[in-house]
Amino acid sequence: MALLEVEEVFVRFGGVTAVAGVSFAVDDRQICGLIGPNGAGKTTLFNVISGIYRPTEGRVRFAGQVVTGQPRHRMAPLGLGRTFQNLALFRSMTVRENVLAGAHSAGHAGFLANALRLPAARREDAAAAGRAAQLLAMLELEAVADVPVADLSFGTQKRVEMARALICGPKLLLLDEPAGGLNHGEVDGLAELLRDIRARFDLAILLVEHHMNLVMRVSDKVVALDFGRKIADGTPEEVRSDPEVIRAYLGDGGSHAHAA
Amino acid sequence: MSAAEQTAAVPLRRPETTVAGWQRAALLLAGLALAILPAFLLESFQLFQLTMAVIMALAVLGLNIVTGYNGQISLGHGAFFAVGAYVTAILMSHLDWSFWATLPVSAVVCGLVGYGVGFPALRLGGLYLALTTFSLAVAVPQILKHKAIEDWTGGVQGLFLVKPDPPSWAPFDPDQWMYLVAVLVSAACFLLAWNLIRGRIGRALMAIRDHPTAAEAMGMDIATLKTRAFATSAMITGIAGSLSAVAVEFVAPDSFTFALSISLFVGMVVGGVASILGSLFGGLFVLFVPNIAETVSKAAPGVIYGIILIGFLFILPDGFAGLLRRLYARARRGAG
Amino acid sequence: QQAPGVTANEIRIGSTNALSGPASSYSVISRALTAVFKRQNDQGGIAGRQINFIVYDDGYQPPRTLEQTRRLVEQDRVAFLFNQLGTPTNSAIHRYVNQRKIPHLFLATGADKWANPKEYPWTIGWQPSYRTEAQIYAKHILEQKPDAKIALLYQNDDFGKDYVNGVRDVLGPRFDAMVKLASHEATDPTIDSQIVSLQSTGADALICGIIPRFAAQAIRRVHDIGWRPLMFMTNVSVSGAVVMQPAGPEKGIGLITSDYRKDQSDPAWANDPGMNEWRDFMRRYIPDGELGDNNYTYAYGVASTMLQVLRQCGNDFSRENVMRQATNIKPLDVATLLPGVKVQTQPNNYNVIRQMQLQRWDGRSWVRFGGVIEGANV
Amino acid sequence: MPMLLEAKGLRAGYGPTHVLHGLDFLVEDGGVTALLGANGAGKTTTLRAVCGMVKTEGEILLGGENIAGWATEDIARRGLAHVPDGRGTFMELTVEENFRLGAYVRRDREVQADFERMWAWFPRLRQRWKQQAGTLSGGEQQMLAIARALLLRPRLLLLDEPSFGLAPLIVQEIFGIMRRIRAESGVGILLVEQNANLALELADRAYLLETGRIVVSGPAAEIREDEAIRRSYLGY
Amino acid sequence: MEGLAHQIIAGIATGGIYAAVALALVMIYQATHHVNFAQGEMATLSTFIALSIIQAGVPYWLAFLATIIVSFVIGVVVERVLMRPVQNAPVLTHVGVFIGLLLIIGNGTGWIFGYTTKAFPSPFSSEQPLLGGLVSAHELGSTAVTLGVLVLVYLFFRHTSLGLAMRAAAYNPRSARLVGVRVGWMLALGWGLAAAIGAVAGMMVAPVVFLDPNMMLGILLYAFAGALLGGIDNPAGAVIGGFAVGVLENLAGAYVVGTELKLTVALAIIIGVLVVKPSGLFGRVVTSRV
Ligand SMILES: Nc1ncnc2c1ncn2[C@@H]1O[C@H](COP(=O)(O)OP(=O)(O)OP(=O)(O)O)[C@@H](O)[C@H]1O
Ligand SMILES: Nc1ncnc2c1ncn2[C@@H]1O[C@H](COP(=O)(O)OP(=O)(O)OP(=O)(O)O)[C@@H](O)[C@H]1O
Ligand SMILES: [Mg+2]
Ligand SMILES: [Mg+2]
Repeated sequence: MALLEVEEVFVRFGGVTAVAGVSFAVDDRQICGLIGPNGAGKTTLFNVISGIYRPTEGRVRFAGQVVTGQPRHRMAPLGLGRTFQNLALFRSMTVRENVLAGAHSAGHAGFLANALRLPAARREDAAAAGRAAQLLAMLELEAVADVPVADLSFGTQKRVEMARALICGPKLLLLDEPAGGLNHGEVDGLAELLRDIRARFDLAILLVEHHMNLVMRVSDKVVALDFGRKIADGTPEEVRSDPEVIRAYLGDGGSHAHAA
Repeated sequence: MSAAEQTAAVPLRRPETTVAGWQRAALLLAGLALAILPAFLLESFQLFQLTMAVIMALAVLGLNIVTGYNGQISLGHGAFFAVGAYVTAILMSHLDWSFWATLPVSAVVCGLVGYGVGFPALRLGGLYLALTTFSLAVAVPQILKHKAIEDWTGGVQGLFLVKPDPPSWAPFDPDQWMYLVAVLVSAACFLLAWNLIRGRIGRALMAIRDHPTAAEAMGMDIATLKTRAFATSAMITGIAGSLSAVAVEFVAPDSFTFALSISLFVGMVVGGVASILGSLFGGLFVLFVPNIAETVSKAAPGVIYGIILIGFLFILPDGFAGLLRRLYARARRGAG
Repeated sequence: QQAPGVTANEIRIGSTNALSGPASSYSVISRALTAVFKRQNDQGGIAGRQINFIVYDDGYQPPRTLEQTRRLVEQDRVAFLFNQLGTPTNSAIHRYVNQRKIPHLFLATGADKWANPKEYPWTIGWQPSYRTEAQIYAKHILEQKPDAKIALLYQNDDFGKDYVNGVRDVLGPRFDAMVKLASHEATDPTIDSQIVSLQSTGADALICGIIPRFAAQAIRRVHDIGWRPLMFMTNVSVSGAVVMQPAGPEKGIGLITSDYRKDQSDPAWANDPGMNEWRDFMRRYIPDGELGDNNYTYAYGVASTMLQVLRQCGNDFSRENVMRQATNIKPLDVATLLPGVKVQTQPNNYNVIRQMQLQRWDGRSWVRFGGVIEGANV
Repeated sequence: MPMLLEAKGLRAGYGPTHVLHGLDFLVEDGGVTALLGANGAGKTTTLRAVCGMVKTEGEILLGGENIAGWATEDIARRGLAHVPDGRGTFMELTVEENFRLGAYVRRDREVQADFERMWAWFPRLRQRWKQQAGTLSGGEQQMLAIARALLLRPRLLLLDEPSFGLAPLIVQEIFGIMRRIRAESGVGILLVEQNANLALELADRAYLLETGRIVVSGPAAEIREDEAIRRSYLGY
Repeated sequence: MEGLAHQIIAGIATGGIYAAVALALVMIYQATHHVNFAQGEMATLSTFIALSIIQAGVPYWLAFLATIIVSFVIGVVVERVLMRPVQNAPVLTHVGVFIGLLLIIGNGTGWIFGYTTKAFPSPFSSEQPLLGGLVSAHELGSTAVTLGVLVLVYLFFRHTSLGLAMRAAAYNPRSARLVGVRVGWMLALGWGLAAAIGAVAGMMVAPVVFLDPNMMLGILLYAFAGALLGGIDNPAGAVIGGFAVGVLENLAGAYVVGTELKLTVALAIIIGVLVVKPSGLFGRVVTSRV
């Protein structure tokens, strides 16, 4: 059974149909690329999977359980982590605090336990702090750990989001354009990192990215959308050579544009 | 990029000091000693003023939890202050409870009221919430006066009560004792609030303020956290209300008009939004600055107060806490 | 023999008032009192001593009243307290001053609880209580129309509620059957809705316990909707200049009030020696004061009373003696009070002004009718 | 004839932190200058400095006139358009209103014609004409930001990662558009772009930034060819 | 039944007052994204100025015009002098400054002009009361003026590029600068216009409620509620909201709870409506997505 199953999902905003009957699945430990032209509905689909939008029709199964209609905050404890296309950091907080905030769903201490600093709360805090330190090191954020995120450059902020999404040890990580704002070298590094993350954290990744090079390199499979419909689903090679995908998305010079 | 991003809702926080456990304990003790000292140095009238300032600071702290840290603007915290004061006053004057016994009741009642207010607050943001809470501030005096509960509240005439007596073993006069009570209760609340803010919940409250959608994606249950933040905040402000009832030994609807809510809000802004220590300064400001204004001009002290307030905000737009943060940053740069 | 707040050449007197905030319209009282004391000082003071009148702002907030009063008593060490403003504010210090035995004199509030020498011997009011005034109106109505339906419009605070209590005193068990109530908040913009409601009850008498702005509105609106009840207005809100002229003087014809003060805008007092004394004072000491504001005549009256007490003290300004003199004032005429209305106190009767007289607006001025009524005995 | 843009000893920072430590660079009339460098090198800050969004020291000559210290709006009125990172569209307003604002300072009669040009380039935006900009997809917003900047009819265009979030096809188109406007109307471009290959292909001059200093500068073609530079600074 | 009709008519008359002030709030909101809590006090100050001008013997409409101009200038000056220095400060600091402003203007007005209640002339002086005395010619006239102002405000924001620029500056000052909008002046202009509208409101309100320094204290709350009920970004909504609050409040007082709690109940109803429609009845829903 697949980890994530998207079944016949439709999303309409007034007159606009952003997602029109998309189905696909992501297996455990799989890296799945999600590509498509601008406005194809990728981010919308992400928002459906992570529970931010409720689909007009269709449903999403995660780890065997139908999660459509669940409250939004239930997704993280189930093992879903995500980053955002346009950065959604807690701007007044430092890098470390942002990452620690990501550990929220791993903890249980409530108002009283926190106010009284009960041992359980302290243990939780210490554990989270330890994991945060590891992740900061791994993502090379140690130097800026105590800087408010608003003071960081765009690319650095993207990495903070990644750390924040990882700290809870999700089973599925949704990454919305993680390579945005990275240069060639950094993109290569990112590819390594993604594989590394999968190995270390034992998770699956659903990756939205316009950086074809990256997608093709790391993905086990790729799903392509256009105008909200799925136009291709297969191995990177299959999708890359799919005429529909070339027409709608890559263009003839597609490989040229983002090739390195 | 939205406007909100440019003028962040709150000043960006610089990293907190990291001090070792024993240092913290030493600091805490020193602070407590410093707080207790005035009881033996000041005249009783000044002590009364300081008592009121501490009480205001505690009320501002409550407001800061929900507005400063959690970003839910409340212009009506005077209402919780009033509820706390009345709970204590009613229990003491009608049922002859001791002051100490009324405190937990007052905290619980205020917490419940705050929890209730938290629900519409879930749906309403920004100005809409400001209106809602402000309405609460405006409505509370009317409700207190209402004939249905007049027998309990004393209607427009209010209720009288008495300060808690100093314990027989203690060599304190009632004013000193009242001050110590206020300091101890407040110190306990400040400490708990400090713990709360530094921990998992505090981070969640701030995260929700900064980016609710991302907060939800991190597994934060916004509805629960926000309503509980409101309850906690109301509880703290309500305890301040209880203290004020015994310190003044009188409650009446006119003690809790919306002017009180405005005062608390001013205290929060000048102290520093989302700052625990700032709340303390805010309490001192709203208590003492009106008196300073008055010494400048008897003809229109309100005008002077307004001028001082605006002038203060010109110099320290992020409040007293902002000054502390800058001094701290400079000290650190100097050292490092 | 050193009494607190009194030295060989100074007597310190303390007061609080709303110098800031929404109630600051009353701050002119403090201003006028200060001016009267200044005039007294210019004339040599009292028993060779200058009066030092200290006023602090309480913003009409009871906790601040306590704070400021304590400052006056404990820090400034005033001899006594005089004419502090407001009912809730004075309530907040009622016990404090009585425990400390500090004279708490001639308060600027018309609640009747200040005349309670048994429990609170150190506190004494000045003006006739609103409750007494309401009693007078209720009695008058019963005389004129024994089975009247009475509408009562009041401000929802201690001031307004005293009118409800006064009417209830007179009507007793008949109150609920005879009286229809409507209240408003001080912050309401208009009271049209209340008036429409009261009219629709079919009432034929209307008593108003409301402040000047609403009084002007009420007089105008009642007239405009063609309602012609027997209408009574609290004497707080009957100034010719501030209420009747804005409302439209012809719209108030027939309106009844009972006052103890002379209305300075009434031509009848144009050449009155008492009012001339007041005008002379205003000209010399408060040249920019608004002559239409009857807080000035009020203040002049209460300050005159205070000076009388101080004169009576001789050379003994101890708190006990000040209180003794304040509660032993022989019937006294005061410049700004109506003829026949006296200031007087006895140790067992703290109602300083007990008389009032009904008067009716004739479109230009107030016309007194009936005799002087002894309110406290109603 | 003066350069379109010339920065001399440009320094800038945020509050007490200094980010740029004295940069000198040029943009020729109708020329494209690329600014490259790793995350946090100060590229964005450089663009912000040029259009007066951060406090600066040093000289910034726009057509020979020193605009250092000017207000952003005055610089914009001198014909400098900026597509900032994070896009800088008006999220709460409609696409149409964003267009109108783009042409806000213009008084000529060709605004409508320019609208139509943008529609032709970005048909998506026309489809979303009455939609609130904040509901556009990331790439659509980027198109809107670029259209908005072009509607100013700038002399100098500052672009902060214009390819960000755009699908490969659109990226090609945008770079095509840049070539065209540069050729047709002599617009100069100061370009920050992570895709160094693409940027260097378009640019005629390039600067490499490292922690607020220029470490390499020269004709774009040379840098593109220079294997060593590519390896050590551009990572490919 | 007649009573009900009378209550509604009286409510509409009072609602006109709220609507006028609500418009000024919408104006300042569109221009700055704040609600200026000192708006009422500023309007009162303007009205006192108007009275002084009229008492100096200037004909009403000339004084009206002069007051609008003076108020506009006051608004601009307040923005330049008091708001400018805290332009980049956190949002709540602005609220702090509004409170300071409220204290200064509120207390200053009484201090300068005195506290006594004053009559303020109406330009629509027909002594003939209408609809059984429930509505005066003045109330009809002032409603017409309010509607006139509404049309102007509406046209300004929807159909002028200045109006658009002003909204843009409020939403996103940084981007607005990038397209050449002089954000500083937009804010100042917004304050000026809001003050001018406030002055009109004050001059329309004062003949009904009489002029004193606290005239607007309660009105502002109702106007605030009305503006939010209708939708703070929609001038027409704010006006409708203002009228609705007037009627609602009267009906609540007359038929639901009695007058002692009418304010409380009216506010509770408004909040109830807002909980269902969080951006007001006619407000635009601004979606933000991630
Ligand atoms: N709230 C909304 N109202 C109307 N249209 C919307 C809304 N949200 C999204 N859309 C439209 O739905 C379409 C899909 O948007 P989505 O963000 O999912 O695209 P995407 O595939 O992520 O594109 P990109 O690669 O540019 O990020 C877009 O055309 C967008 O304009
Ligand atoms: N608002 C800010 N406040 C304080 N420091 C900032 C701010 N913005 C950026 N910085 C700092 O300035 C330096 C340069 O940032 P800048 O955004 O210019 O980098 P960049 O080259 O554009 O990087 P990227 O490729 O990630 O966008 C970084 O160290 C960053 O932390
Ligand atoms: Mg997207
Ligand atoms: Mg950048």
